[in-house]
Amino acid sequence: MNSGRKNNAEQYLRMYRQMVRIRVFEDQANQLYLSAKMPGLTHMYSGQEAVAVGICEALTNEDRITSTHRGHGHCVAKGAEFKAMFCELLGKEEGYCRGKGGSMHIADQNHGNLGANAIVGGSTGIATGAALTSKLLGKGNVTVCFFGDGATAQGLWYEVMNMAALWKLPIIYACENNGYSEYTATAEIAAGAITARAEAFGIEAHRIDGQDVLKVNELAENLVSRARKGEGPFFVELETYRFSGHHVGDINREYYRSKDEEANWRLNRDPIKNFGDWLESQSIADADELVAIGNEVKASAEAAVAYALDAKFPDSSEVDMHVYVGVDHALPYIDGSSK
Amino acid sequence: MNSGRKNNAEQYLRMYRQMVRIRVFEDQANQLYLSAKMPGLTHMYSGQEAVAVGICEALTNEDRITSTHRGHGHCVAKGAEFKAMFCELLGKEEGYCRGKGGSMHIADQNHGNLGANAIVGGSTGIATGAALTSKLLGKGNVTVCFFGDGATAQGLWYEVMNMAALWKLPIIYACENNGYSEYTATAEIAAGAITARAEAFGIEAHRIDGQDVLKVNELAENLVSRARKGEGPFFVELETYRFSGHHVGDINREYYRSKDEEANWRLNRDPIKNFGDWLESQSIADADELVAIGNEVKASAEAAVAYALDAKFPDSSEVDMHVYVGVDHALPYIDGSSK
Amino acid sequence: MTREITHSQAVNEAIAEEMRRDERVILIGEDVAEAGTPFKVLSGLVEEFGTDRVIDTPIAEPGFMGMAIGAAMTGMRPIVDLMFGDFLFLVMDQLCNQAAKTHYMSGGKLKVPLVLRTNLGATRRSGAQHSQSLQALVAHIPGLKVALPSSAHDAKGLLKSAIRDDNPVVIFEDKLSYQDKAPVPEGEYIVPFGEANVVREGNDVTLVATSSMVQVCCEAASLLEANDISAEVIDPRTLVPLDERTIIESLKKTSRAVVVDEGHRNFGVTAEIASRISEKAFYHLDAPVVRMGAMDVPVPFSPALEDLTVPTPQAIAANAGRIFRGDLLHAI
Amino acid sequence: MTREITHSQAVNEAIAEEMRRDERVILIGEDVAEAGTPFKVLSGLVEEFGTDRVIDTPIAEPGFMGMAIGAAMTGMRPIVDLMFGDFLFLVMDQLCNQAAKTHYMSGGKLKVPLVLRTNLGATRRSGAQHSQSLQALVAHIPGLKVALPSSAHDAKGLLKSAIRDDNPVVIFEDKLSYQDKAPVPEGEYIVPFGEANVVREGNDVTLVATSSMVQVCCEAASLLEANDISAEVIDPRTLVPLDERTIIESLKKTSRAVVVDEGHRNFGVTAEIASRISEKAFYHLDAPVVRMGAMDVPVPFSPALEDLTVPTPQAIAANAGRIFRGDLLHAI
Ligand SMILES: Cc1ncc(C[n+]2csc(CCOP(=O)(O)OP(=O)(O)O)c2C)c(N)n1
Ligand SMILES: Cc1ncc(C[n+]2csc(CCOP(=O)(O)OP(=O)(O)O)c2C)c(N)n1
Ligand SMILES: [Mg+2]
Ligand SMILES: [Mg+2]
Repeated sequence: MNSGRKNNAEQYLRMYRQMVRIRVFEDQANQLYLSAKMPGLTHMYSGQEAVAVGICEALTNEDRITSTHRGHGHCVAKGAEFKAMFCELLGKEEGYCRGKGGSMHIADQNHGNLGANAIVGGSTGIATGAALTSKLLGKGNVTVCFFGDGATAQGLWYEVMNMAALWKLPIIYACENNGYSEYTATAEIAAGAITARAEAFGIEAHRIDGQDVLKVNELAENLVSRARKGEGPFFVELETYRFSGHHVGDINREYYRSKDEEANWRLNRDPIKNFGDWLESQSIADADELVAIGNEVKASAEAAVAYALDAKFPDSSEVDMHVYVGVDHALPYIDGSSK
Repeated sequence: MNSGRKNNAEQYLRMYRQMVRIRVFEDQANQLYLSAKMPGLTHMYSGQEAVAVGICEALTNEDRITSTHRGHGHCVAKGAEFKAMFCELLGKEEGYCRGKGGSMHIADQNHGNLGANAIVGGSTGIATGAALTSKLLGKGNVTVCFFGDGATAQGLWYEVMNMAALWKLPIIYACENNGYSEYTATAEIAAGAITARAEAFGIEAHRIDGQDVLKVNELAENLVSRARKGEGPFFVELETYRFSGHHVGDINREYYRSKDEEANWRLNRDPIKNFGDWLESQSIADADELVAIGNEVKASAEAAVAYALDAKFPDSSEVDMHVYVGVDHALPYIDGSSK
Repeated sequence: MTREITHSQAVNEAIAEEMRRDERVILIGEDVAEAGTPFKVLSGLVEEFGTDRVIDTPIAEPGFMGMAIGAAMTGMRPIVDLMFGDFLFLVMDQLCNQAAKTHYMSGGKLKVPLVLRTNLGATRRSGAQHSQSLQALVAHIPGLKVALPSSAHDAKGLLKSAIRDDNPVVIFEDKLSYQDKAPVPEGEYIVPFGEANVVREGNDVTLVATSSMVQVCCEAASLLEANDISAEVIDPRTLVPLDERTIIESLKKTSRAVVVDEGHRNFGVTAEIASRISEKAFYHLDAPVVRMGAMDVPVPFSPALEDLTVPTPQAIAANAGRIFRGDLLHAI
Repeated sequence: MTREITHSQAVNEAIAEEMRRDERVILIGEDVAEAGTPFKVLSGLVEEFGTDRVIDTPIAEPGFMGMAIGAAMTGMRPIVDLMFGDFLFLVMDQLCNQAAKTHYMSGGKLKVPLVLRTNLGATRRSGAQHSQSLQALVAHIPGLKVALPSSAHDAKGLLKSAIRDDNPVVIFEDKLSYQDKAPVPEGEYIVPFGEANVVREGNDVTLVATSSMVQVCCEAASLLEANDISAEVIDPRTLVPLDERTIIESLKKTSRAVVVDEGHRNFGVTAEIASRISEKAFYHLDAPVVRMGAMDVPVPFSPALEDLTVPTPQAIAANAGRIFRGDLLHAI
């Protein structure tokens, strides 16, 4: 995830692998759901991989992101490991959040992922605050705030865009427009052009194809380096698509979008397939190599799943730990019988 | 307040009188504060009269407005009486809200004033909801939502603009940009052009001189009639100025704005003086007539103040009335001992 | 005639009946129309009433809450659908600063007849932001009424009362029980506010339980019965107004109480009910009132932890047994 | 050495000292810089610390609250200035869904060291949206700490503790007392959380009072003294954590309590404290615990009504006297 030169086979292959890792992660998560091994529901990122990877590839470990309910892709792209992720999805102690967060709250502090968020639009403030820190400390890091088209309806975003623009904060608002929020098409819930909403605050705004990882990465590299120099904030709308339902349980969805539409995206605008084809056409990798990457990633995901299934749940004594920093157990503390 | 023909001396004089009534009302309110006869503080509308009057003159009794903490002007312009207003400011039973609301919550249901609001930006949702009612009932009335430049920082407004635009609601968002929110200049708290924020949602936006009552009224007549036909929503930014401090107690204010600036507005951009001059220049009224209007209004305000000072406070038994519709007294009701 | 339907169907019926009865009733919220909400509670309504009255909104809770208030002030009777109770935090300003106070601040001239339908309940493995039971917060605000149905019967009857009420009412459904079936009469009925339901009669100890905890307390009562302790289960059904009298009457008989609510215990619903019992039944009490609520921690995702945070029949029975025996010891 | 300064100065000193001590401490809110807030509490700070650390924001409470959380998660220690406690409703989602839960949801990996400074108190003739005392709401949310200073001394000492705390802390100042003077030591000190203050010792009845009600209870105690009733006044100082032990110890001595808080009574702070007393001091109580709070109505503007909504020394003394005598009657 360093921002080395782009014209570089190694980086291309890393980006390809990262996209595959996301896809494979989601396939495994879906399997866990279908086989009733995963507690609760989860929202799959499949189809949107080029966004997370194209952007996170332009970031360093010191740069930060905030993520969403559809957050596995961001988490993987920002550098997370399969094992701790699957453990988190299964509520195990070795999960990134010791099983306390789950899919919708997965965070990975060490790689600068400040966390997924189950309040749609809820992280725009947090991300902008992280950018405020960067500005105050002057270390040149950048924050990327990921959110969906649906989140553009939340007022909080406008409040913080205003401040980000006034104070020239190093933040990039990345709106993944996948055409739907839950079971509703974006056109039904968004008046006007989304880019205009950022431009209204004097924020430079871009709208690009979110399925083309190279284009995404190119723009990201550009904006990140400009944000580091204090030229931010920026806004990017990325046109993309979720291949699956809103969540793993959203199976019958023809009432809100057609099978044809889905098939068309899967067939023609699969970011991984298209990037793979390009890698082959440029002779950067041949078909076998790409298959090998896929197999290898799949094997490591399966191993991680097996590990996570076997891993242990947090001890019951953990239930009231981590409520307060510096307090071992919250319950006696709240009652005033310990400090 | 009907929307008769404009080229009409009668209407001009009514508008002039309404502006004078606002100014005189505020002068009296200030006196009440200075003489320690008024409970609490109040925010004076003086200087902004052309906005409220120019707009409300385009509305009927069935049209609705929502107002702000600086709401006396809107209230008078929408048709309220002095007596019930002063009674409200003094917490008397004969006040518009039986003394329970006070200056920041004055409402006048009979003239379509849904109330002032002490939460900055807090009424944008209410106004948009009133417009939703109009659309659903199809009676062709319009709602005007008044708010200040400072309120444009509140996220709620963006949420409801989006819905107003999607559903073509008959609402006019009227932003009175008086250059300051409390002790801060607008430029310090608003990035970009305010009109662009409405335009981003596909809403037609205007920016005009808010000191020229005829211009304000002309635009208002136009937008109101178009909104009645379903061509709304609209946005108007009105450039204006508050002649006094943020509230009656804000006396020493040179640290945030200069006396020169204030003097310049008072001298050159007083909406009442300028409109009076124009009325004279057009021979619609002579100086004596205008002075007579002023004196008459002043006399009626003084009488209303005297009345209000003498009027009685609500009976103590009222304290837990009007908490719930259909419940005489809230306290026994809450405890389950009455229904 | 009585048939069995689910809580979800009961809610759906209540809304459909009221929408037929009064055309000012409208529904507004996210994915309420074609999708019928993620819980599918509203399926079929848009087909009958059309998109003018069943209104899909963008994801803007403060916005549509505010709009519902304005619509209510001007003649409509909106039912606001808030997908998860946890999103209450987003609408608190509009709900508590505006809706709750408008009637009072206007000296009785304006009114806000609206219903905020939302839900409560943990153990769905939904994490800390989709599992809260926040009824205590709104119950604290004068001007709001608060209803907590615990059965399909009450889900329908209380909702119908709420829709007909001229005040802002917050009604919390138990999202875990949407699919549970229960007897619901065919004909028209309402459940009035402020009338507690004595769900089960008993003599030794009173279990005061709300919403999701009513069923749990009934199970606790069965466990207690097996140990020869006779528990009375009382469901207040509304927190505001609270039918204090029925609770106190029960206490005069049993002299012991356990109060159970799925919200957090600290500064929660049980504090109000327990302190009213302790005050009003002071001279009848033979043991301290026990309070049980969700553990005072954010709701953890891990099933191994989440299940520890919610009161169980066993734990309730144990507490009831303890104060019952404790009292005997004390009396000897 | 002790001198007299106002609550306002005490708050200002606390912030200035902590900002000098730790450069990660920043202030953020509306009109906090040149204007020093409408209450002028922060005057002079921007001159010393500059606009990078004393940050004037647009009128966007949810926005700057959210930003403070993000800043706190990444190394700063923000003090958020919320001009009126009533605006808490606007920031509830960021405060309660985000700040309060982040440490837990991340399994202890992220933390949110921030202070939300706001205020409480009616009788300023400010109307229903500028007069509320909303401490009960935040005290209900695990993950938040809640402090309620009642004197200039504690305003300084608790705020310093709050700023050094690694958790989100909400601190409510009594806006009516900003100009009151009281003795405050010159030197460095803090007031730790979870330690109640026995403001006045007594034997017959315990008055548990928070914030604005502490002084009112002291006046009640004087009235009682004149009637030969000796009242102990206890100020918990923090609601979360709550120093239950000091309160219960007092009850063991006095056997009677009146609990007074300026928030609404129904589902309010007094319910929690009273129910803890009723439970933990059950066998020591000689009379029901009396709860007094703001009347359960939106705060009316009219002085004639507003003054009726807040507990007075007379009313508190009357209640204390009643349970004291009531107890005697009962004992005979
Ligand atoms: C504040 C809030 N409102 C509603 C929801 C329920 N919800 C979860 S995801 C979602 C749709 C979000 O759409 P979008 O932002 O486009 O993201 P996508 O799911 O398409 O990735 C909704 C409404 C929520 N989690 N939070
Ligand atoms: C939500 C909220 N935040 C802050 C305040 C305090 N306040 C009252 S008026 C005001 C300034 C409003 O500025 P603007 O909207 O421009 O209106 P103006 O006073 O200039 O008429 C502020 C910050 C408030 N009442 N409500
Ligand atoms: Mg989407
Ligand atoms: Mg202004």
